[in-house]
This record gives sequence, structure tokens and C-alpha cells, in this order.
Amino acid sequence: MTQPLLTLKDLSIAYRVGDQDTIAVEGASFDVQPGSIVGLVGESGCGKTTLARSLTRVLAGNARIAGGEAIFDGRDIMALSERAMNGLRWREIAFIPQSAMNSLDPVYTVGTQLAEVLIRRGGLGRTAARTRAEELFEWVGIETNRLGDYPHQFSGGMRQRVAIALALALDPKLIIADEPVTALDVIVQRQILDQLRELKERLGISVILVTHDISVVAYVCDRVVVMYAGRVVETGPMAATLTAPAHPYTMGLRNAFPDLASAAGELTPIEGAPPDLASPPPGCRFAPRCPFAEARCRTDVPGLDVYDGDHLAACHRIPEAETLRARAVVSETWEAPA
Amino acid sequence: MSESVTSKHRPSGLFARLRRRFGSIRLPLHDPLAVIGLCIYVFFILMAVFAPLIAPHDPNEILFTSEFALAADLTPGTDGYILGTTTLGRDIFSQIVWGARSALLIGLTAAFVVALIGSVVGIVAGYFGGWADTVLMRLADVAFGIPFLPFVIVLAAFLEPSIWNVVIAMALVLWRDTGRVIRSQTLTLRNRAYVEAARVAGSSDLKIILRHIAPNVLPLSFLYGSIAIGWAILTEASISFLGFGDPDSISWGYMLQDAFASQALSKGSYYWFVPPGFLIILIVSAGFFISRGYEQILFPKLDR
Amino acid sequence: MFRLMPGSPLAAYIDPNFTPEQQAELMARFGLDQPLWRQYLIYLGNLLQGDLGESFFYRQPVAERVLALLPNTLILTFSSLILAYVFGVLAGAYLAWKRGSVVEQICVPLVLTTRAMPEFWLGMLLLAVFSFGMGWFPAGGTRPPGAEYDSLWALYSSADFWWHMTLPVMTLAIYSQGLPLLLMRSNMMDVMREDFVTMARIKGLSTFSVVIRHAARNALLPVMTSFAIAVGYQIQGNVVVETVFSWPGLGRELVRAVSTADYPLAQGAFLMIAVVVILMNLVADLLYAALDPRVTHE
Amino acid sequence: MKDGHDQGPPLVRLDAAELHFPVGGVVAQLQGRATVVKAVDGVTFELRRGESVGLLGESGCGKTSTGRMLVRLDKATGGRVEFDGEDVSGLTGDALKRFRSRVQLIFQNPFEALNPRFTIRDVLAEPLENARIPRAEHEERILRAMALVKLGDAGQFMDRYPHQLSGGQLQRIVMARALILEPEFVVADEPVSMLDVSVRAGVLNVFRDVRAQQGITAIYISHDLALVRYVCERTIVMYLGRIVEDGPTEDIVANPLHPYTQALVAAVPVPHPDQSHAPLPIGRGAPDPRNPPSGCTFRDRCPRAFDRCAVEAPGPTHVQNRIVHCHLHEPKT
Amino acid sequence: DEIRTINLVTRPQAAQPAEFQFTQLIAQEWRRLGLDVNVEVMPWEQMIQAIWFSRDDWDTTAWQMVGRPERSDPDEIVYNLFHSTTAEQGFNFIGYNNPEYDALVEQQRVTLDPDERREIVRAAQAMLAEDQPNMMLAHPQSTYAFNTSVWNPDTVVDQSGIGIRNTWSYLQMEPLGDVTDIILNSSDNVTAINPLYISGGTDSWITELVYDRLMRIGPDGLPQPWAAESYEWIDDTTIRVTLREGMTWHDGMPVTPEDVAFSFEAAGSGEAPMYGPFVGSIADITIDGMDITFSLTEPSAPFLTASLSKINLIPMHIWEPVIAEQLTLDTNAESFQEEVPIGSGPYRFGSWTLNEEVVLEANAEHWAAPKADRWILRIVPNVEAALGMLRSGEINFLSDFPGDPTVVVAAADEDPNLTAVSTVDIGFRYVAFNHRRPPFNDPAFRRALSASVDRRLIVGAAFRGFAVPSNSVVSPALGFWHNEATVEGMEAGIELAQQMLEDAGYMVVDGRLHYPEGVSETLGE
Ligand SMILES: Nc1ncnc2c1ncn2[C@@H]1O[C@H](COP(=O)(O)OP(=O)(O)OP(=O)(O)O)[C@@H](O)[C@H]1O
Ligand SMILES: Nc1ncnc2c1ncn2[C@@H]1O[C@H](COP(=O)(O)OP(=O)(O)OP(=O)(O)O)[C@@H](O)[C@H]1O
Ligand SMILES: NC(=[NH2+])NCCC[C@H](N)C(=O)O
Ligand SMILES: [Mg+2]
Ligand SMILES: [Mg+2]
Repeated sequence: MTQPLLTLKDLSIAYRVGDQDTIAVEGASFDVQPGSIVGLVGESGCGKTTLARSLTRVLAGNARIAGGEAIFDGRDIMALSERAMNGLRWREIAFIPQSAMNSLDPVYTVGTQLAEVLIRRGGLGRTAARTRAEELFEWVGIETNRLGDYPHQFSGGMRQRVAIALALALDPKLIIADEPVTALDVIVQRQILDQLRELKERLGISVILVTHDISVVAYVCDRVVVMYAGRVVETGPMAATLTAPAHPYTMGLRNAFPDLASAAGELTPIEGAPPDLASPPPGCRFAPRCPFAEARCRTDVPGLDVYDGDHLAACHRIPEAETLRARAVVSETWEAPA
Repeated sequence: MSESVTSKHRPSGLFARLRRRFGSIRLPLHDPLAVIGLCIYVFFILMAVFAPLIAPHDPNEILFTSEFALAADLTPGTDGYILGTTTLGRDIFSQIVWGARSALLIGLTAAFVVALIGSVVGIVAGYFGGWADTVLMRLADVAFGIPFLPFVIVLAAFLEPSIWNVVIAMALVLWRDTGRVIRSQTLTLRNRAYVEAARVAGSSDLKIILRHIAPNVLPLSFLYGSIAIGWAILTEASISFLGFGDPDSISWGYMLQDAFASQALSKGSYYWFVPPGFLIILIVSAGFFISRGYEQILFPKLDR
Repeated sequence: MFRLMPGSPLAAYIDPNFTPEQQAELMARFGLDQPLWRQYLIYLGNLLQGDLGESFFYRQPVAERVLALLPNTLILTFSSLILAYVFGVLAGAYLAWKRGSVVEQICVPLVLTTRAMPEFWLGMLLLAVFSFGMGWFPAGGTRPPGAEYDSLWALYSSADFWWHMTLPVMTLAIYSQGLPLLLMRSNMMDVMREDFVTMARIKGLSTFSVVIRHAARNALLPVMTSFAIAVGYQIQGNVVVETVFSWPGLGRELVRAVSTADYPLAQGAFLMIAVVVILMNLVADLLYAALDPRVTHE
Repeated sequence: MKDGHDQGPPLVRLDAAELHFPVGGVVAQLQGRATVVKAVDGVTFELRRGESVGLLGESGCGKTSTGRMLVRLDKATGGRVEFDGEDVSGLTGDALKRFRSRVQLIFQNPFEALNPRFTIRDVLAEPLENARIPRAEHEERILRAMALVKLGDAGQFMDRYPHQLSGGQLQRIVMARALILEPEFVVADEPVSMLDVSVRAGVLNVFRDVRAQQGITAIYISHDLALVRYVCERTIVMYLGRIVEDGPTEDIVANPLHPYTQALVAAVPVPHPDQSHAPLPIGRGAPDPRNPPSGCTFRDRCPRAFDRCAVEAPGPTHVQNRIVHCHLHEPKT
Repeated sequence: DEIRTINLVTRPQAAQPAEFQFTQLIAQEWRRLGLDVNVEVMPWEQMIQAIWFSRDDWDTTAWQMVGRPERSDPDEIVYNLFHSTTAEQGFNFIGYNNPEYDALVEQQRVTLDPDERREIVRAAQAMLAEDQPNMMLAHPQSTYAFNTSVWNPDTVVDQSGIGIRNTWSYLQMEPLGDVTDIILNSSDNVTAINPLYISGGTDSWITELVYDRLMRIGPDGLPQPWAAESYEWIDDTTIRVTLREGMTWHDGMPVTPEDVAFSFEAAGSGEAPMYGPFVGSIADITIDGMDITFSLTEPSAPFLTASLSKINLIPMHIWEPVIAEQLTLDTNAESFQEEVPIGSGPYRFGSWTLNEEVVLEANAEHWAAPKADRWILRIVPNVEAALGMLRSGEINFLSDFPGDPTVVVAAADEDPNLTAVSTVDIGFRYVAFNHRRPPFNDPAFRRALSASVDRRLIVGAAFRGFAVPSNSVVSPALGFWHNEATVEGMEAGIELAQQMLEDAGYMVVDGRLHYPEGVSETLGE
């Protein structure tokens, strides 16, 4: 196995609200290999964006890195000086935000915004920047004559492509894409996802893809990281994790997901709602909704353990995973949590 | 858990219902500045209410010294006049105290009128749209073209000089700001899903306005109302200064005018023209402070 | 509507020595013997032809007088507003940057307070301190006594003029800076929260780029629009300040015309101020359209 | 009652219904650039009693607009919208009140569809008040409606405010409000798109069950074919304000006829590791509702467009049990 | 019957601080007599409408007669203000009607011998003191100031009844140092510089300097020849005036007797309605060499003052075409504003900046050429600023100060370079009673109200000591005509007033004053 591009070790991030800390990400650990796409999935509010943003070290004013490290290319992002970090930003780690509309400055043309990055961060001259901008637009499939247009003149899908072009501008090693397709129609979504795959395959760029849609993960990702209420509950190769999940949450997620490819079956919800991160339950945070929860689940925090090779899960009942999986496909199992 | 148990929990009665519906009309107590503003108001309201008790003299009474000469231009403290007397021999302190009455009277009625007219116009225009909107907004455009202070001057000139001119002028012109803002607020509210839901649920327009729109618009009305207090008082002062004021009612603006007309500045009678100016600033700022409190209720993202 | 003002328009002017015939002749000359609605129709008719009528007092065409005074009012208005806006925008951006700090907590109420000051009171205080007291600035007018200038332009470009304008401009500017300041501050705070500003930081752009190129540039848009509207408000402040500082402007003339029941002149001055206000509101709309690509390219 | 829909007159009928919005501000008007957006542009279909139909299409194609016309939140600017034989646009007074109690809408975003100042009880009582249901019956009917949407422990929620409930619970309340007057026809506009995957299924199940139990006629609006398939036996696909295909859902999934439907079906990702990564049979352009192409509005993205598509808008063609609007499927003449 | 609520009208404080003040004081005293007094404040324009043009509708009002130079002759006051023929439309707006008095003032008008005339005028004053048609209050002292380091104090002329702000000062003031411009202030705008338009007080300061007149009122208050070399009464109705030799207009043309005759004809042409009344008594004008002879319709003792000292001499070559043109227009000569006004006076027009300043330049060719170089009038509406400007040297002659005179005097005391001069005015302040409305038709009632306030209190309180108590319309400044006895005989006080009312049959019931037995209120609601 090659050296990972990025290694997260026990990363925790806290928000301060009033005089209380909310741990939005707690002890997150996973690797990102060069030239791979890692899917980060989880329910709303589980800390995906927080985690993703922490890798650029641009967090909300009340956020704090509460511990852990993120080794990127041999350097710990969390420990770098602001100056060094700024050198890293965009040149090595770029970001595609969830809503490209709001992330483009409405008063400058997209061309100007591309040029800004190319000139100010990439050190290009004006003409070089222009050529590069046209190249990037061609790459993402927008006519170059639209460089002079303002963001609001583009459709949602095109803006998302502009954001990709921006992210590519300085040939970064890692692109973090925070729900880049959530707001888009399936057709546009497919086109954007295809583009991300192309990034990886043609340019060898690694991508962390934040999403809540496991079918998106299934379509593009090599690996998947499943988060629940601020913790990583499962991580592994995409195919293995989706076909043979080791964590009950991942199992439940699969049940709840409609599937056009197979016969129209029942959908099964996971009863209950994710916990409030300001006062999470002790033990396994999924325990209150888990049909397989035992007494220890409500007291002891399960660590991330190997299930199979580089497929890990944070569940006390990993050894029984296969049995649980079998029970999990029956929808009655999920009706009344134990 | 049975139904009866929950019914007990539920605060019933009209008051409670109103409170729940119109919970938005809370005072902005979370903001220290707004609290200061409210305290200033309480202070002035007390002063206005108890003016006859606090003020040692009739503010209009011409006073004489013991030697039967006019008690004019006395410095503070002389003969027991706390803030001294005016050139005409009137007690400045008493005028200050009574001035709180006109200030509050003008300020609060102007605020009420502006907020009321503005809200009604804004809600009607925003909610019903169509020609009502067109007509009202064209009217607002016209009102926006009217320079306010000159308008008050003109009004003051062809009505009797009276403190109500300011209120009337504000009613005629200044509803425009409130009206426009409330209209746009209503426009967004009208398209809120829950308002449309109420429509689908069969609620009448009036009911929707009263139950769903008005409570959300009220803080805005209050915001503009509290700003209007300031405008009204300032305008009254300017009008007085220019000589179009009401000579019969003692207001701080009138006092300033009196002081300037009597060359208080050249005489160095700071005790005469500083206090009313200071009080005007105080009460107008208080309105602004409170309005900021409402702004924070309305647009909480502004701070923190 | 002006004709509804009480008091005889010729009061200050009809000498009690006049015979009734002389009075009648005068009334007829100004059309005051006509029924009100007729007078008004005539006025409107003339107005459409660009004729504002003749002042009762000056016996001069109103348009001539009003136009002669307009430049003085405009230059006072714009100088003070520009000063107020430059200061307000910078200070507002600074306070937004410093939000939560002690500076900010002191400055915001202070700024609110400046808006709560009666302008004439402030003007009189400045006059007392800087003119009568220190003698740094002249007490009124636009020029030293007897100074002559070939043109308005020569006057406006003279140092003396600006020296005379300092105090009135300061008075108006102190009152006006609050609006742009508070607006800029809250816009900045809003914009700083926008995704594109966060993105600018993620892009590793310099703080200067983030704050000025992106945040301030966007926050400035509504402030610029408010400038045009503030002109409308400012011209009102002029009414008072022109009186305090003996400034030969439109506002002062209006006050005088109203108090002497010189309807045509009052009407003309009011109209002229209204025209400026309306023009400025129009400019505000156009400016916004011009500055905000979202509107321009819709 | 499988496929045993009432064979009588349709409950809902749209006949060339149009909803056009004027757009462009003052500036645009001055420059003569102001136009209309044809959000719905000549849509015709019928719903029989008890039928459940999915309305599918990409963002901005006019799904919501169609739904709003059906419940008369907007009045059709052309064509006819009929409910139970009556023209919906013409309803006023008592007739409108009656209509309001028979037709309901379930909103997309449960977080916005409830007045934050109202308790759940207030929310649910509002339709009852409007329908002049005696106050004494309110409690019981509210509890019944909440039971219907599987909020069994109703008492716990009654006096809470919306922000104290989770998204899934809120969406059920929204549903309960729509169902409390026992309507005959319900329009559900993307009722689960704002919800987390894990709770979505629950809400969908409730919707499906209630509909079946109460024999409610329903339109389910979505851009997600997988979801539509889960709740609707018939699907109508829209593109730029027009219908492109209308037929049984399973048939459409298995064998889409219109090129757009084909692309749509192919684009839906599935939660399986192995799936086709074949390029989509569709151009990259995005539709502009203000300025749609002439003839067939899909032609600029259609891989199989030919000359005729530019000149003539395709009319409805019946292919087996389906209706397709495409020149490719017109009988050769 | 109870006496109805009495209205007392006054002008706003901002406009007339002293007047506002004394009405408050008087109202307070009248209330002590048991009257219900309502003080009504209205601006001048409104007041003139409510009083002058609606003569039946008011009770009492504060009023003022200003001291114009032509009022140095008592005729305008004693005749116009009280003669019964002017009660309908003219000056006698109070409706005073006393045939005895009418006879007296008619007599003085045609009595050309000054001493004889003086006795009649004094008798008239005594009659007024007895009748108390008005509540006379005071002759204010006009207070002006100037900078003694700029102007030689000895050359500043204090004109009787007018003060130091007068043409004689402007001609004679001698600069002491580098500053040679008279820089003075006015709180009012200059409305027009037109010799045929009586436009406003301030404007006349300018016309008096730019234009010559045949006669001028001298520092002593009596008319003296100016552009006239001399004058001579030929008979009761004929006067011959000899024009000074060698005068020129500012444009270089000579001043001719034809110009003079034209000036009087223009004033009477109908195109200068405001000057019309001042030439109304002229029947005919004839020219013989440098002599101009005026024939009058009736004997007129005040002719020297009211006409010869009033009419501006204007160049025929400029104004004849103007008048001719105006005859064809629906405007009149008052609307005509010369680009550069041309007169023959001691100052020539320099420049005029709208609402800001007027500059006049010394006419060195004039026989009475001024010592100063320029005369610069600054318009300063803010009274407080005017004084500040005097102190800072921005102006060197404070020629207008509507505010509190004590402030000026205090400033002068403080600053050795400033001198303030107060002069008793010809004009006066009073409260007018409407004789048409009971109870003001009762002289006893008027006397009592008038006696209720000690004038010294009013002088002290309202005028801050800068006025002299008055009981006569003829100012002590006109020493020749003034009847001191009327003032000295005056007694006042609230007790006295109460006694007078009681004696006349009025009574106080429940604190309210009632008419005497048998008299009923006809005007109450
Ligand atoms: N600035 C902040 N202050 C306090 N709490 C915050 C802040 N930002 C986020 N949170 C909280 O932190 C948790 C994680 O938020 P985050 O945005 O990372 O979630 P997410 O997984 O990206 O959710 P979504 O799918 O909705 O985007 C949430 O509970 C959120 O409420
Ligand atoms: N009130 C309106 N004024 C102007 N245009 C409108 C209005 N409402 C909708 N539109 C336009 O009509 C078209 C159809 O909108 P509609 O909301 O019906 O689409 P939709 O299919 O529901 O889309 P989505 O999936 O995004 O909800 C869009 O182009 C939209 O911009
Ligand atoms: N200059 C003034 N005092 N103006 C008073 C008018 C208030 C005006 N609407 C403002 O925003 O300030
Ligand atoms: Mg997120
Ligand atoms: Mg929609």
C-alpha cells in the first residue's frame, strides 16, 4: 500500500455556544490514498461539513480544533502556522462548496474570480491566467466565451462546474467537495459525478466527497467513511462496505434507501432521530435507535475496530456482523428498537 | 399520557392565546443597549406623569424676585431655581420637566401613527398585491419625493402652529419607509409555506393577515415606530427653532428656540441650552437603542 | 396647496397707506382676486411651461432665484455627504472588523447619539466653539466680505470658500455619517458571513483581498444606494443649517418664503427640493442597477 | 381493489392548463426585455378517483406550478383545471370553502410549512376552525389525525412548537394537517426531499398507507424516480412546462419511451457498487424556461432530434397504455 | 354679565422676543384683574390679516410703529393713527372716533408755523392720554455697535430717534487703520434694489445711499436740504426747490431738474404703487432753470418730510423707457431690477450676491463723498452669529440686532474695541384695543387695563432696560413735538387698576370680572 495522502488521527472539533462546547466531530480517523475518492456520508448535522472544512482550517469563529492531527503529505495541517497553512490552501487542497451560487462572489465575473486565484495564488501573468482559465472551462465543458459572465447568469449545474474549474485551477493534490451535487437534478448530478471521476482518473487528484446519498457513493467512491453524530462509525472500501456493512447504522441506511435497479420492495426507516450533539448519549451514540443494542452499548463507547482488512467499524457487536446483517434486512427488526 | 393531562398543561384563555400568537411583541431585553433605552423611557415617562409634582413652578409662569423685579436670567441655584431661569423669568427646571410631556406626546403619537399607517399600507399592499399594491406603492413613491422637513414647515405655516403638525406631517409622509419595508416583509411572508398552508387549509385573508402575517410584521412596526419617535422629536425641535413651533406648549425644542432667541449662547447661559439639547439627544438615542434591539430580534444574524 | 396658507400674501407689502383701489390692483396683478381653483390651474399651466411664477417679494421670476441658490445648496449637500460617506464607510468597515471589541461597544451607541442631535443645536455649538471661541472659522456666508469671483466655479474652487464651508459641512457630516456607518457595519457583518467570503479565505487569498475585494465591495452596494437617498434627507437638514450658518441656499429661502407667505417662491423652492429628492431616488435605482451585476444583467 | 379505480368521471381534469408568469423588472420593461415564463404550458391529464400519480421532472419544469394550480394556490392563466366536474378557477365564497376542505397540499419543506409561533395543536386546529367544526370535536379529530400519521403518542407533541420536533415528525404533522379534514384529493410536493435518508422511509410509508386506507386520490411531485416508483402506480414526466410521457410507473422504469425519460432513468444512481458508468444519452445544455427552443422544447438536448423537432411541437401519441409526446413515436404516415 | 374671554394677539417669540415677552406679562396682570385672557400667537402675515383686514374680529393686540425717518414729522402718527376717516380702511384700525381730536389734528396739518403747530400736536397728545385709545408701552432704544479700532468714534453720528445706523454715519465715519470698508450686517435678505419699490427695511439702507433725495432728515430729526440747494414756501400750497449744481449720475450723465420732476412723476405714474401715496398731494410740477416748483392740492405741513425727503431721484434716461414699457405689461416698475442700479448718491452700486452680501463703493465725485471706501452689507440671519462676527472682526458695524440688547452692551463692555450706542426710537410698542368691541369702547375700562402694568416693569422685563416708558405716540426722541406731561402724569399698578374698574362699576364675581350693572355681553358665544 502506498503512503496515504492524508491521514486523520483522532481529530476532534468543537463549537463553543454560550459557555458550552459542542463536540461536532469527535475522534475522527481515516486515510485518503492518492488518486482516490473517499465518500463521507452521514445524516444532516453529523459533522461532515465541519470535518471537511477543518482540513482547510477555515472554520466558523466559534470553532476550535479540540485535538488530533491531520497529516497531509507529511505535515500536520492542524499544527501548521497560519502562514504555512495559507501556502497550502488551494495550491494543494482545494474546496468545492455545497452551494456554488453563494460561494461565487456575485459582483465579479467568473473569469475574474478564476484569474484572481490564478494570479494571486498561482503567480501567473495576466495572459497566462487567461489561457489557463479557458483551458479549465473547456475541461469542465463550458464555452470559454462565458468567462465574462456573472455567477447569476449560470444555471445551478454550470455553477457547480465553475466551482470545479476553480478548484482545479492550481492543480491541487486534494479536493474536498462538500455535497457538490445535493441540490442538483439527477441528470446534472450524473454529469458532475462523471467529472469528479475524470479528475481522479485523468489527473490523479484525490477527492473527499461529502454526501448523504449512498447511491452517489456507490457511483463514484473508492472508499467510504460513514459518520454518525460526530463520530466515524464505519470506514472501508466502498463495495465491501455497501454490500456487507458491519455497523447497524450503515445497515439501516441501506434499508431506507429506494433502489431503482431492484424490484420495488419495502423501505424501512430507522426510527428516532440523531441525538443532540450538545448532550449526546453516553456509550454508542447510535444505541438509542439501534435494534441490536445491548446494555454495554449504552455505557461503553465502541472504538473503531477492524472488521475485515481495511474495513473498520465502531460497534461492540462486530463479530456478529453477519448475523445482524441477516436480521437487518427484515423490516420488522427496525420497528421497535430494543 | 392522556389528553386530560396535556390539556392542563396548556395555558388557556384569551390572554394566553394572544401571548402565544403575538409573542413577538416582546421587549428587546436581551440587548444591553436596548435595556438602557427602555430605562431612559421609563425615566421620562415617570417624569412626564408626575410633572406637576416634580416641577416646582408652572413652566409658563413669569416669576418675580422678592424685590418685585423680574426673576430673569438667574443662574442655577439662585433663589432656589435649580437650573436657573429664562430671560422671561420662567423656571428652567420646571420647563425641562414639563417638556418631557410634549416630547413623549409627540414622539409616541408620531410613532404610533407612523407604525399603524405604515403597517396597514404595507400589509395591504404586500398581501393583496395587484392594483392595491400598485396604487399604494405609487403613493409611497410620491411620499418619497416629498422633502420631509420642508413639508412640515409648509404644513406648520398653513395650519395653526401646533405640536401636532409634526405628527400630522409624519402621518402624511413618513409612513412610506415603514410601509415599504413592511410590504416587502409581507411579500416574503405571503409566500412562506405556512401561510400558503393556511390558505389551502381554508383560512380567510383576514384570518391569515391577523394570525400569520401581523405577528411577524409587528417587530418591524415597532422598529420603525421607535425610530419615528426620534424623528418626531427632532423635527419638532427644528420646527421650533425655525419659528414655526407651538408657543403654547413647552417642549425641549421650544426651550432651545427660546434660549437661542434670547442669546443664551452669547450670555454663556449653558444651564439654559445644554439641558434641553441633552435631553433631546437622550430620548432620541433611547429610541434608536430600542430600535436596534428590535433589529436584533428581527435579524438575529446581525450580531453574535 | 400653498395658497391655503393663512395670512395675506401681500401683508408685508401692502402699505396701510394704500387706497382700496391700489390694494385691489395689486391683488389682481398676482391673480389673487381669482377663485382658488383658478389660481391653481393657472399655476399648474404655467408650471408645465417651465414658469414658476413671480415672487411676491422679490418681484423676480421664482425660477431665476431658485436656480441661483440651488448650486450653493447642492455643493453643501454633496460635500458633507461625501465626507460623511467616506468616513462612514471606512469607520463602518472598521467597526465590523472589530465587532465585539471595546471600541465597537463604545462607538456604536456614540454613533447613534450623533444621529439624535438636533442639527441646529450641533451647528450652534460648533459655531460657538470654533468660530466665536477659537476664531478658527468664519461664522457664516460663502466668502470673505467684498470678495469677488468671476464665476461660480471661481468661487467654489477658492480656498476661502472651503474655509467658509467647513463648519456647515462638519455639522451636516456629523449628522449624516451615522447612516452609512451603521449600514456599512451591518452589511459587512452580513457579508463576512457569506459563503463566498469563506471561500475567499479557503482559497488562501490575503486578508486584504478577502476584506476589501470581496467583503467590502459587496457590502458597499446598498450603502451606495443609500447615498442617493441620503441626499434627499440631507437637503432637509440644510434648511436648518443654512439658517444657522447664514448660507445662501434654497433651504433658508424656503423658510423665509413660507414665513412671509411668498407662495410662488415657497412653492418653487419646495418644488426644486422635491425635484432633487426625486432625481436622487431615481439615481439610487439606476446606481443600484449599474453597480449590482445581478440587476444589470437580469 | 387493485386497479379497481372508479371508472366514473375523473375526479381531476386538466385541459391544456397553462400557468404563465410575467418576469422582468422595471429596467427590463423599459428595454422591452420583459417576457413570461411558461411554468406550465398546455398540460392535459385526468385523474380517476383513488389513483396515485407521480409528477416527475427536473428542477424548474413546472411540477410545483402544476400542483399549485390543482389546489388553487395559483389560478390557471389558460386552459381549464377541473375538480369533480367544476372549474376550479371560478370558485368563490362557499364553493371555495368546500373545495378547500376536499383538496389539500402537503408541503415540501416541513421546517417552513408550520408557523413557528403556533403549537402543533394550533396548527391542526386551523383547518377545523375554518371548516366550522365544533370546538368540542377538535381534540378528538386532532388525535385521530395524529394517529393516522403514526404519531401515536400524540399528547406529547400537542403543545410543542415546531422547532421542538424533528424533521420527520414535522413532516408527519404537515401530513396530519392535510388529512385532518379527510380530503378526497391530496397534492404532495416533494414531501421527503428535506428529510434525512433514515427518516424518509417512515414518512413515505405513512403516505402510502394513508392513501390506500382512505382511498385518497393523490399526486406525488418529485424529481426522484426511485421515490415516485415507491408510492405511485402511474407517472407523468414533465419537461419545460409540458408533459413528455405519461404511463404506468413500472413500464416507464423498465422501458422509457421518450428520449428525456430515457436519460432520466439512466441517470438515477443506485446504491450498488457495480453499476453502469456509461455516458448519458443527453446533451449538457440546461433548459432556459424564459427562452425555450422552438418546436419540441427538448430538441436542443435530444440525441435523436431531427428536422421536424425544430418546427413542430409533438402532440400526444398513445403507445400501448402510455402517452408520449415525441415525434419518434408518432405513427408513420 | 361676565366679560367674555379676551384675545390678546402677539407675534412669535423668534420674530419678536420683546413683544412676546410683554404680552405674556400683560396677560398675567390682566388675569389678576379677573379677566380670562387668551394669548394668541401668529406671524406677522397672519396677524395683519386677522387685525388689519378684519377690523371687527379682534379684541386686543400687541402692535408696533417703527421709526422711519419720515416719521420724524408727527403728522403721520397723530393724524393717520387716530383720525376717524382712517378707521374704515386706513391706519386707524382700532376704530378710535373722537370728533374733537379729529379737529385738532386736521388743524396741525395746515399750520405751517412750527411753534403754533407744536402746541396743537401737544394738545392732541394730552387728549390721547386721557382717552387711552391704546395701552402705550414704550419707545424702544435701538442698540447698535461698531468697532472703535476701525472707525473713529467721533465720526459716528447718532441720529435722533434713529440711532447710529444711518446715512450720516456711513458718510462721515473715518477709518483709523487699514480697514476702510464698512462691513455691517442685516438679518433680512435684500429683496430688491429699486428706487421705485419700497421692498423692505434693509433695502432702503441701500437706496438711501445709492440715490439722492431733494431733502434728507438730519441728525436732529428735522428735514434739511440735500440735493436741493434750498427751498421756499411760496404760499400754503406752493413750494419752490432749487437743485444743486454739478451733480452727475453714476454713469456720468448730469442730474437735471427734468430728472427731478421725472422722479416725482414716475412715483405717481401708477407704475410704482408703493410710492404713489407720497406724491398724492402734488397737483403740478413746473421747471424753471434749476428751480422746480411743486403745487399742492391742499396745505401740507409734512410735505418736506413725507415727500421731498422720501422720493428717490432717478435718471430719466434709464427709467423713462422702463416706465413706458411697464405701461404695456401687466407687471409694474417694482419688478424691474437694474443690472447695475444707477443713482447719483454718495455710494455707487458695486455687487450683489443673492442672500449673502451687497457691496457699495464710495462715489468720490459726490459733493458729500464718504470717508470709507466700501460699504459691505452681510446677510446674517442668525442673530447670535451676527454678534459673534462683530467680536471676531468679520463685521465692524453691528447694524441689526433683533435680540437682547444687554448682550450687545455686555460685549462692548468686555471688548475695549467695541462701542455700543443706544438711541431712543421714534417708533413705539403698544397694545391696541378694538374700540368697536365692548368693553373696549369704554374709556374707563381701557384706562384701567392700561394702568394695570407699570411700564417700568415692562421696560425692565421685556426690553431689558433698553426702552423708555411711554404714554404718547410722539417719541421723546422728537423733543420738539413730544409732550412730557403725558408720561409724567401716568400712574400704574394693579391696585390702582382694580380701583379704577370698581369706580367704573365693574365687579369681580368668583374671580371673574363682570360688566357694570345693566351692560350685557354681546359678543360671548
Ligand atoms: N458555527 C457553529 N456553531 C455551533 N454549532 C455549529 C456550528 N456549525 C455547525 N454546528 C453544529 O455542529 C454540528 C455539525 O454540523 P455540520 O455542518 O458539520 O454538519 P453536516 O454533517 O455538514 O450537516 P449537513 O448535512 O446538514 O450539511 C451540527 O449539530 C451543527 O448544528
Ligand atoms: N411566482 C413565479 N414567478 C415567476 N416565475 C415563476 C414563479 N413560480 C415559478 N416560476 C418559474 O416557473 C418555472 C417552473 O417552476 P416550478 O416551481 O413549478 O418548477 P418545479 O418543477 O417545481 O421545480 P423544482 O423541482 O425546483 O421545485 C420555473 O422556471 C420557475 O422559475
Ligand atoms: N435632517 C433631519 N433632521 N431629517 C429628519 C428626517 C428624518 C429622515 N427620514 C432621516 O432618515 O434622518
Ligand atoms: Mg454540511
Ligand atoms: Mg417544486
